[in-house]
Amino acid sequence: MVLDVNWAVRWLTLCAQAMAENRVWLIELDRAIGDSDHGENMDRGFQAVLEKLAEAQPETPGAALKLTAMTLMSKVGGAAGPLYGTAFLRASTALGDAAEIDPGHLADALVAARDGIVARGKAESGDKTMVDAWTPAAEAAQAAAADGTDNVLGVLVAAAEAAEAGAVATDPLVARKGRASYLGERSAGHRDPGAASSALILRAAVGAAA
Amino acid sequence: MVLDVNWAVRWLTLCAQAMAENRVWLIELDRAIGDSDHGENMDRGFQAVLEKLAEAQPETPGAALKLTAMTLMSKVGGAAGPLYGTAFLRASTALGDAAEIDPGHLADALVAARDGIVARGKAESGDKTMVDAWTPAAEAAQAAAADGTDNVLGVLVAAAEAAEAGAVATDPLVARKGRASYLGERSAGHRDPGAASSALILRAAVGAAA
Amino acid sequence: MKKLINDPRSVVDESVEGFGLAHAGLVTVTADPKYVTRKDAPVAGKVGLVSGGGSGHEPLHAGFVGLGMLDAAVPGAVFTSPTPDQILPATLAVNSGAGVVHIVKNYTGDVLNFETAAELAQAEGVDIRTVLVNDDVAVEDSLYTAGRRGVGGTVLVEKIAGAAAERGDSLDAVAAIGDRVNSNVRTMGVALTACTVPHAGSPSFDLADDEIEIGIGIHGEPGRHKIPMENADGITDRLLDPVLSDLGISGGEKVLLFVNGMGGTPLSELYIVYRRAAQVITERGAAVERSLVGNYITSLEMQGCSISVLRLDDELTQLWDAPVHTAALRWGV
Amino acid sequence: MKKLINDPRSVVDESVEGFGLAHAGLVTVTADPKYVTRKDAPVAGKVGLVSGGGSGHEPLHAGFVGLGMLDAAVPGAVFTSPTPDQILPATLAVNSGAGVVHIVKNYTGDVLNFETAAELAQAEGVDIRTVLVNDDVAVEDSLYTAGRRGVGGTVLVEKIAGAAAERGDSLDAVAAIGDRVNSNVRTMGVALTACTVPHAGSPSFDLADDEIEIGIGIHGEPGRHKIPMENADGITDRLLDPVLSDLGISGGEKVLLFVNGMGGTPLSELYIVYRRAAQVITERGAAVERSLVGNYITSLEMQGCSISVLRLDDELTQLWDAPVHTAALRWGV
Ligand SMILES: Nc1ncnc2c1ncn2[C@@H]1O[C@H](COP(=O)(O)OP(=O)(O)O)[C@@H](O)[C@H]1O
Ligand SMILES: Nc1ncnc2c1ncn2[C@@H]1O[C@H](COP(=O)(O)OP(=O)(O)O)[C@@H](O)[C@H]1O
Ligand SMILES: [Mg+2]
Ligand SMILES: [Mg+2]
Ligand SMILES: [Mg+2]
Ligand SMILES: [Mg+2]
Repeated sequence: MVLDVNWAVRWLTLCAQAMAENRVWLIELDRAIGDSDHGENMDRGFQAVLEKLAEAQPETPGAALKLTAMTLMSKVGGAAGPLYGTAFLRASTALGDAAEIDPGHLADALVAARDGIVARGKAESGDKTMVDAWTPAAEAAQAAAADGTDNVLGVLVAAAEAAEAGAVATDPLVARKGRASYLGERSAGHRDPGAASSALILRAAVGAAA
Repeated sequence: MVLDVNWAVRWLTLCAQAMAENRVWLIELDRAIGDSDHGENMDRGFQAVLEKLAEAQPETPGAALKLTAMTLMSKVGGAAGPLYGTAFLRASTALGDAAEIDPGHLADALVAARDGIVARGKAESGDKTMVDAWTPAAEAAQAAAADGTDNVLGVLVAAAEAAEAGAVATDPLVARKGRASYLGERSAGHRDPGAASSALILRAAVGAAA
Repeated sequence: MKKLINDPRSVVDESVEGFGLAHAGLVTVTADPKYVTRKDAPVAGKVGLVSGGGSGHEPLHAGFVGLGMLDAAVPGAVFTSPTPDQILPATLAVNSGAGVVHIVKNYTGDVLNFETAAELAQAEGVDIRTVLVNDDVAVEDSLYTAGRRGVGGTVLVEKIAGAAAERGDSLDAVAAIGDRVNSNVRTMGVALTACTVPHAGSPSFDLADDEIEIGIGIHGEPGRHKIPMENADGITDRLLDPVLSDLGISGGEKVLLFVNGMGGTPLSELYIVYRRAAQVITERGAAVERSLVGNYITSLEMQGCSISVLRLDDELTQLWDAPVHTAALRWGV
Repeated sequence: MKKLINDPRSVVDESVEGFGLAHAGLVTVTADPKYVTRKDAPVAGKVGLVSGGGSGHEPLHAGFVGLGMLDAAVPGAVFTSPTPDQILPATLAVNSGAGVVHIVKNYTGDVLNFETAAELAQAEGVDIRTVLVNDDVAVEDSLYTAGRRGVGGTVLVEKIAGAAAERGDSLDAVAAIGDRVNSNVRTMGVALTACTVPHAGSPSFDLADDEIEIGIGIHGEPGRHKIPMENADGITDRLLDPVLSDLGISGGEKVLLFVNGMGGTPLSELYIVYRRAAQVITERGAAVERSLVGNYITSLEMQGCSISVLRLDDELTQLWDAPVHTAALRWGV
């Protein structure tokens, strides 16, 4: 298994598929503690990414992620647009023009993505945002890569599982950032939509490699 | 049984009671083929009549009806206000300053009331309006009085029963006057609210005499 | 029923009182009998304009009292025409000697109550003309109905006749302009939801989640028929077609297009309807020269809209453009 | 969901297109990327004013583009802030060289997208100032929230900063006026019903027939808490008390009172709320010097309202009174 540009394109394609399939669920999550648009935003954004990919086949994984960043930035809007835009942009920068991604590279990219989200949104862990999916994911990837393994799939799986667990762990939290924070205590008992979509994105990365 | 000013005041008091009790029913009838206000209008109007009666005890039945006419005219609004106002005004004129009403007088007053409604509203029998209660009522009163009876109660009962039958008979009609006419065929299958309130008024006249 | 009210029976009193407080520089509110007059009424030498009708259609009519439009508005109970003992003093209050025009929507109740008030005013020496508004194409004007209803066109009659009065037209001339507007405007409306009259407490008609009422009036009364829900363009065509054909609009003509909200429909949706209506009119070769989009003659919180088209000539256009300063319509001043 | 729309995904496109058709003399609509500019933009020597945000709040913001108010409005998807690739060209289109003020409601999405656009505009040599509006007292501005939301006060900031720009104030001065309005206005809102986002298809929150949401924002998001339904005076007090105390209004002060409808509430009810609010303010010894009542910043078809109070000084009053000519707010011209 190599993580090359074909993997990246498959990943983004699976992301678009996941957003379309989970559009209603993400809207429902956002309806409970936000403004009912997260699923629509993500679906619109990744459909636009698909269109861009059809127009110009990128040459490296980094180029694919950069194209994704610019597209999400210009099509998603809301909080998620700039945050995911920054995440993909930073990941792209971390990957540079490498044709293939090794485990260390991959972990670096996920850490960069997380750092980008934190830099933009100023949220901390436990604020009930997408950071609560990305931080454990980045850390799990780092840990998995630290073994010196050449198993990129293992790194991806570790990240995806940690992201999923992180998203689930937002359920009981009281939001301190984003729209859900307006609800105060009433935000507890609901999953954060951005954390949920983040877990979907990382799960798609596994799917693309499997 | 004499129909004097005390009877008239009892009649109007019973009217007010009937409108209060049937307010919701009349609103419901008007909701089906009109604009949901007839019960509210009639209730507001007759409550105002009660207040007027409390202020100034009229000296004759005619005076009581004139006071009623003026009050309904100024408090009811809508179609029913001017129509009932005219009806009570014409009836009052027909009674003049008689202290007691004999059967012929009574029939004349009911005919005058009906004529007043027709003059104002230009509706014909069968147009599904209050005319469909008043015309049979006036005619039944005339027929009963024509016997030369001195039984005013009998005349009242004949009028009330005819009004009630007339109101019921509006059910299948298609309206050609008033708000219900906008509905065309859809107005069939519902009782005309004004015919229904007219029957309540004439029933109250019997109650006041009984 | 959830409404921002204190008591169903005080809705009109309190609302008109609030209106008077919010627009104290513009209008005077008389509480009992209830009517609203232009602050500077009577305006010397000017024909007075009085309109009125049931409440629940706000901003109509009080929102149109002021320079270049109405001199007085007479609000009845919700959906119930006002009474002569309101209409008469309002008429007297705005009569400067030049006479008063009553603008009356064609409903039996409004007609009868204004008729009585006009008789009483005439008896007091005030010259009265009545402009009857009956622009609703949903109703056939026949022996079998009370005639067409006055709906959206009322706003246009009030604006344009008001401008004629303001420029100094005579009583007959103002009434003639009012009649001219009425003859050249047609309207049709749709309801997506019913409204709830405060004293009634339940919706004015029943409508399923996938049904709409075509040909509604403005009193929460049901329309001519229910149809299954359609998209905005389809609904617009259903309203506009009969309006245009009844009016006999042909290529080369100029019109004013008025998309009116029934009270509970977002402005954004009214613009979607406007878009289609303007497209259709343009396709037919006529030109939309003026437009009005918003909630101007409403049915409480009803969702839906009406479309009015007014055939314009130079004079009507000029009078439409003339300055107006009221709570709900203002330009040029 | 019954709406006057054709397709949930084309709501904003078609609505803005209709808006452009209806107000062709006033604005220019650019379709892709989508933004609305004042017809005569850029106005030579004048500071440009740009605002924007999610759609669904109409007439905000496009309805406020024109003389004396905004130079450009940037509409996002429904309840979703616009993107930098819309905000940037709108900013460039209205820059006459005097710089551009971004008026941004304080939501994470709006802040981040406008921030990016401002950076890009600065990089292209346009001087940018940002006025952040955060007038919603329902939210505590603390470590535990994203800060107070920008709600009703936004309309007042746009009007008054717009007047400052129109009279020729410098970039810093216009931004300072905007900040001054923001510091002196507070708002709180209530929902009687939820609204339905077209692409979502079901109501934005659940509310029983006898419940209301206190402290709502303008994005159909739930408020701070539900309470049982109350009468209009009670609800008004619940909204007005925190507004007045947070603002620290004391006797002798002059205020502007703004009762805003959320889109689906009849105007008559807004006046009932206004009546009570004006009474309370007067009882506390302050004077309501200016007022605004109507649907100006809405949440689709939501029923409910918000109350804003702005502390006035002579300059703010003068700027409020200055001529404005936009689709939704117009006077003096
Ligand atoms: N300051 C922040 N930092 C990180 N993530 C955030 C922040 N604010 C919001 N988010 C994320 O954005 C998600 C909401 O995205 P979306 O609904 O698309 O935008 P909006 O809130 O503008 O409607 C939240 O669920 C949360 O995960
Ligand atoms: N032209 C008319 N002639 C006689 N009665 C009429 C006429 N028009 C309406 N009505 C009566 O008035 C009743 C409606 O009264 P109401 O609901 O109080 O007034 P509105 O129709 O103005 O709301 C109808 O049920 C009908 O009986
Ligand atoms: Mg959201
Ligand atoms: Mg009625
Ligand atoms: Mg009525
Ligand atoms: Mg959003």
